[in-house]
Amino acid sequence: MGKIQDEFKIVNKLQPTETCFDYSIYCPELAEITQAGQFVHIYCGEKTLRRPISVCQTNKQKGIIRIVFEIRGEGTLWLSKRKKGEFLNILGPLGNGFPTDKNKKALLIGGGIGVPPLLECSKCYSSESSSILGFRSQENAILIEDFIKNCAEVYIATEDGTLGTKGFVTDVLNDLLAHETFDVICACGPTPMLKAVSHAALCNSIECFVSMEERMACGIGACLVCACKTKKDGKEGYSHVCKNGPVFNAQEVVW
Amino acid sequence: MGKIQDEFKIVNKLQPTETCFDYSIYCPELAEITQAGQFVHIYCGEKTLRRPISVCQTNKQKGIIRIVFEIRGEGTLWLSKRKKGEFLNILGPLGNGFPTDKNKKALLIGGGIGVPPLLECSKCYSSESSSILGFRSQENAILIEDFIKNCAEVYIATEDGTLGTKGFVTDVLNDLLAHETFDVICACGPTPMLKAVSHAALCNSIECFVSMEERMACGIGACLVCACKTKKDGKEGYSHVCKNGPVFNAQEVVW
Amino acid sequence: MANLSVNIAGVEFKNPVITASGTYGFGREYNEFFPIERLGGISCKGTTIEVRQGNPPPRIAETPSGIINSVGLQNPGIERFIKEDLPWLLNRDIIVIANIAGRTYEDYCTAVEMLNDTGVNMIELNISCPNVKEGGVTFGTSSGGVEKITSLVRRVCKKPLIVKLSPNVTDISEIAAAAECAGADCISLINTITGMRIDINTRRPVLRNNTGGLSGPAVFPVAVRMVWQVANRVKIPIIGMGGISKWQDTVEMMLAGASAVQIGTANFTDLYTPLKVIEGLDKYLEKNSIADVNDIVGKVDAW
Amino acid sequence: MANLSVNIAGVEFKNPVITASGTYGFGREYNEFFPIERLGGISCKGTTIEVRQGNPPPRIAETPSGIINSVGLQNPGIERFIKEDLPWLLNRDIIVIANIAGRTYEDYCTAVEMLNDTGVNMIELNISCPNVKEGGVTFGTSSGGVEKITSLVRRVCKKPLIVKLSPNVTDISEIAAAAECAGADCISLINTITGMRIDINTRRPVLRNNTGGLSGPAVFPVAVRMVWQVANRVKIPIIGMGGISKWQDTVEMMLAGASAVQIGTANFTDLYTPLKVIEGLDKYLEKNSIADVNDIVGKVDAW
Ligand SMILES: Cc1cc2nc3c(=O)[nH]c(=O)nc-3n(C[C@H](O)[C@H](O)[C@H](O)COP(=O)(O)OP(=O)(O)OC[C@H]3O[C@@H](n4cnc5c(N)ncnc54)[C@H](O)[C@@H]3O)c2cc1C
Ligand SMILES: Cc1cc2nc3c(=O)[nH]c(=O)nc-3n(C[C@H](O)[C@H](O)[C@H](O)COP(=O)(O)OP(=O)(O)OC[C@H]3O[C@@H](n4cnc5c(N)ncnc54)[C@H](O)[C@@H]3O)c2cc1C
Ligand SMILES: Cc1cc2nc3c(=O)[nH]c(=O)nc-3n(C[C@H](O)[C@H](O)[C@H](O)COP(=O)(O)O)c2cc1C
Ligand SMILES: Cc1cc2nc3c(=O)[nH]c(=O)nc-3n(C[C@H](O)[C@H](O)[C@H](O)COP(=O)(O)O)c2cc1C
Ligand code: FES
Ligand code: FES
Repeated sequence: MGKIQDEFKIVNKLQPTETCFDYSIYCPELAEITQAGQFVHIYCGEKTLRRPISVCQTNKQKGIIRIVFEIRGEGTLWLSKRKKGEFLNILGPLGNGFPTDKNKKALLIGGGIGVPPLLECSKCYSSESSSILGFRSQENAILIEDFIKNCAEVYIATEDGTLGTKGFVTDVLNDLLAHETFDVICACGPTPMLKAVSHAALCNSIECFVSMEERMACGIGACLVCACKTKKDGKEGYSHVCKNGPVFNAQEVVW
Repeated sequence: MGKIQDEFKIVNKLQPTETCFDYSIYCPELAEITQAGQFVHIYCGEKTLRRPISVCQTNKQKGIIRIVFEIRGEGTLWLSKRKKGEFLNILGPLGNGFPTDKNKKALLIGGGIGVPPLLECSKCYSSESSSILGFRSQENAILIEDFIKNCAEVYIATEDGTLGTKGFVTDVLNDLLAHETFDVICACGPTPMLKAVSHAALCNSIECFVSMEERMACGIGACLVCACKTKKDGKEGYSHVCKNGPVFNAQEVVW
Repeated sequence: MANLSVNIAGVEFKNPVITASGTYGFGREYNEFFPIERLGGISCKGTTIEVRQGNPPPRIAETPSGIINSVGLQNPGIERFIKEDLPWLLNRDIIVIANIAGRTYEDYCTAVEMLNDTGVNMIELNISCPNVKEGGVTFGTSSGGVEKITSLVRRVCKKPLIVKLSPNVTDISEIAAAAECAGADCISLINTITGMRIDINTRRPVLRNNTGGLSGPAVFPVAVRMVWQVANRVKIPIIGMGGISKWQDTVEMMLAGASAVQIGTANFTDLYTPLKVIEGLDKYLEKNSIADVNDIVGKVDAW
Repeated sequence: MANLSVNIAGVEFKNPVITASGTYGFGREYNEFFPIERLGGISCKGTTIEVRQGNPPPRIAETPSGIINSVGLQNPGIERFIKEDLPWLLNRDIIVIANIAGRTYEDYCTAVEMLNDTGVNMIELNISCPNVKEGGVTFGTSSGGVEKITSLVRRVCKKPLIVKLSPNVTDISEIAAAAECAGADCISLINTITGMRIDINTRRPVLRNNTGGLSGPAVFPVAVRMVWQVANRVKIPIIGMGGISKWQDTVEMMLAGASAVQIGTANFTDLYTPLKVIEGLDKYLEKNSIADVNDIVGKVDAW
């Protein structure tokens, strides 16, 4: 079983916030094989390029994958206008997911629309795992209930303090690492956040994986557009987010 | 009151044949001023160019115009997928209509998708007026009932003989002109048909008006792309279908 | 409200939005929808000293996000333009750019001389129209040709002179430099890129002229690149065009180096485009606390 | 079923659909979706004698009906290509075209010599890649440059030689004639048209390389025109590309004069495009009772 490009049906559509959408898509073939942290590449109307969206959750029993996305431009705007019952042309599952391990205690750190890609992840580590979710404001907060179901603790940070701690996920992170330890950190969000998380993990000698974003074309490793500078065996070079990532060992990324 | 470009609602959608659609659009401003033979220019999805479609009928009381069109390519395909209740961006009314006159006995000759532009016309000449409608086959026949309501006689010709006379409208025309006379002929359809009709009209000394087609951009006479060769005062030159037409005196057209 | 007015070669436009030559006639038709005085300027249909019939139809075909046209300079001739169309335009509060073309150097000079004593605000030399066999494009595709026609015209021209460039060249900045060096007051670009479509059923080119000029959103990235390259080369102001269909495109074009823009094909899609662009531009400036539209010209921060 | 096979410079393709260099890697990734043996051929990612990192990201931006890219020839070097990628490809029943680029004449010649004794079926000279500073595009934009590089390579090349042309030139047919005259066995065109996008919020070019190459449906009419012009000028076969996204485009390109086509950007939109094109082409021929696809090549009936 491998990657697929096909039409799949939207079986449920939710809109958790004004600009954020939550689709359940019926695609047993994909649900069967998708790993936490992998993404799909979605055809968006008349656009030449597909749009990469992480799989937020998979349900093998029901044959469903869930994606949660935010309107950012023309492609995601088109996507947000689809209705329940319509079909989406989806290519997936793509990329490498997080190296999950039921025996490891993980700390999941998500910022904004970087939160959804971590949800599936939260089920795949030990039950002692926790998460830190950061949002601009209370009204942008998403998926908190879902994370609470899967995690020992869920810490929230909002930039304006309307929910949880006022500040950034990294503020919460530094406090937390002062008195608790984790086997692994998995993070997804804006690059400056990932960089800071990666730094904190290094200082605390915790293994750390980050999910990177880069503009894509093919999505499968053939066109080399989605370059991300990485360092392996001391040598810098370009890795490709769609094939070698989106999840990278944080210490390999050249920030 | 002049031309308008605005969004108007589709209030009724019918599909008389497999590839032909019949929309009623609520637009009192347009219905009020549109003349028989004028057209509207419709924005079709992401297409750079609008598509010209003749107004088939206007109902001032209800504020409705009716358009009937056939799927020919990507633009009309998009148009055919619109649903009742959706809005269309319409520019109109454009061009010059037929020089209608309640005192004149007209013969209306339509071929295929050239039939709809003549319907409004059929109400605007004397009640003795007749029409000849030509189709490929019975299954392509449209608007016959509507013409019967307005005309003294409605003659039908189909290429395969499945309805009415077997053959072309021009066959019927030649028979008809042998024993009946008309003040004016109004025709719309494929260019070879218009040319033949124009010739027959000339031979029988009947005034003749034809509705021409040409690819358009602006639709209002500014860009000069919709050129049609005409002869005025013995001098040949290009007229413009969107502004000087679509209805031309058949004897002015250089075929 | 931010200042939207721009000054190009001494000519004051109330805003940087001009409608492009050949797409807007002489303004009358569009004036039925809104007062064209709301535009910064209008570049009139290309005119020649003689009356021209233009090319046989079909003259237009659609392409992905664009069109190709082969109108071929159909126009009533400069004399009738001056007599019949110009007075109406000059009665309006709008900058009027006469766009001229010709077959020979003398044609261009004669045309300019005819316009010198009219109220036309600027003259735009179309040395880049790809739809006429003689002259036209040949002047526009070598720096020697551009330099010669520009300097000859410059000598007789009493109005600010815009030279409009063809994108169908290897090195646009070299051509622009030739025009500047020969005395152009302003560069406008891009004219259309030569293209072709074939009907696969009839096997005939869709355009009766076989080829035509590509315009519309499809060419926008090429236009931005060329404006940027030219802005890096010349000191005279640039009027940018090619595929602009929304206010964002106008901002992009101005950041690339254009002091004003022209909008052509987008008028066919939505005739309110120029007004929407002016409005969007104003809001963008306001939102970004930019007091003067001139402050974004050429302000791309290249890597 | 009509005959779909075409013979180009002695090389037999089972059908005229080839995937375009740089968009299809070395075929492995797409082979996970369908056996790439169903394609007529594959033009491999452009390779150079040395390993290349390519340009910094972002390397891609979307444009109306197109994209601009600035990958900049990231590749593992010819040696690794020959050792690691080629054997896999040669095990498949598909025509393999090696696409090579270089900084100097010697680079090209060395690269060709390295490929001479491999099983590669044809060599495509990319003298038109706009995304590298030295060499690359400079060879491709003057007929002198094209003639020199082609004849130098021709002397050492033991394989059928395709010269791939840049569309960023004033007169494409002159360039094509230079390649033919210098011994090219085939012309392929078009490579990408240089374009640019600017982010109006950050004021930075979207591509880290400032400019990139435009491809996709937007360029299709330009590609058709250039293929037609070249077909009118040279006698050697042409591989047409640029914006092909459906079978209709392929028919159009072949009518214009292409003996085969390459498909690039459309693979990103729908990776089944090449298969759909092959199927559509076959049906078109059948429907029109054309027994052999070669019978439509160059059969446009120009006005
Ligand atoms: C591996 C991966 C997983 C992602 N998962 C999610 C997710 O689960 N939910 C979600 O809301 N968003 C996710 N994104 C970001 C999402 O892909 C972009 O928001 C989206 O592509 C924007 O498209 P647009 O047409 O709305 O924006 P536009 O700005 O109009 O897009 C223009 C072009 O830029 C690209 N682009 C713009 N922003 C990004 C970006 N941040 N990353 C990559 N390409 C971009 C687009 O794909 C398109 O090609 C993910 C990105 C990557 C790379
Ligand atoms: C004045 C006028 C009135 C018309 N009235 C009707 C009508 O009432 N009902 C109806 O079904 N059709 C009518 N047509 C024809 C209709 O405009 C075309 O069928 C339609 O434009 C095809 O668009 P498309 O995208 O489906 O086809 P495509 O072939 O994909 O269109 C490609 C381009 O060619 C143009 N084009 C293609 N065929 C024609 C044509 N016959 N005339 C003008 N432009 C064309 C399109 O507008 C578009 O710009 C009329 C045409 C004109 C000029
Ligand atoms: C139908 C049409 C006619 C044109 N006629 C002229 C002309 O007469 N003179 C000229 O300089 N440019 C002419 N142009 C080119 C435009 O002025 C403009 O340079 C080009 O279309 C690119 O801009 P756009 O993409 O906004 O249309 C014409 C363009 C079109 C579409
Ligand atoms: C991402 C990308 C990378 C490319 N790399 C190469 C290359 O290495 N060598 C080359 O000759 N052409 C390269 N091209 C150009 C294509 O082969 C082709 O000429 C061009 O994209 C036009 O075709 P299309 O519109 O079908 O994509 C590349 C194009 C793209 C989009
Ligand atoms: S998107 Fe093509 S290699 Fe990553
Ligand atoms: S379509 Fe512009 S003049 Fe007729």
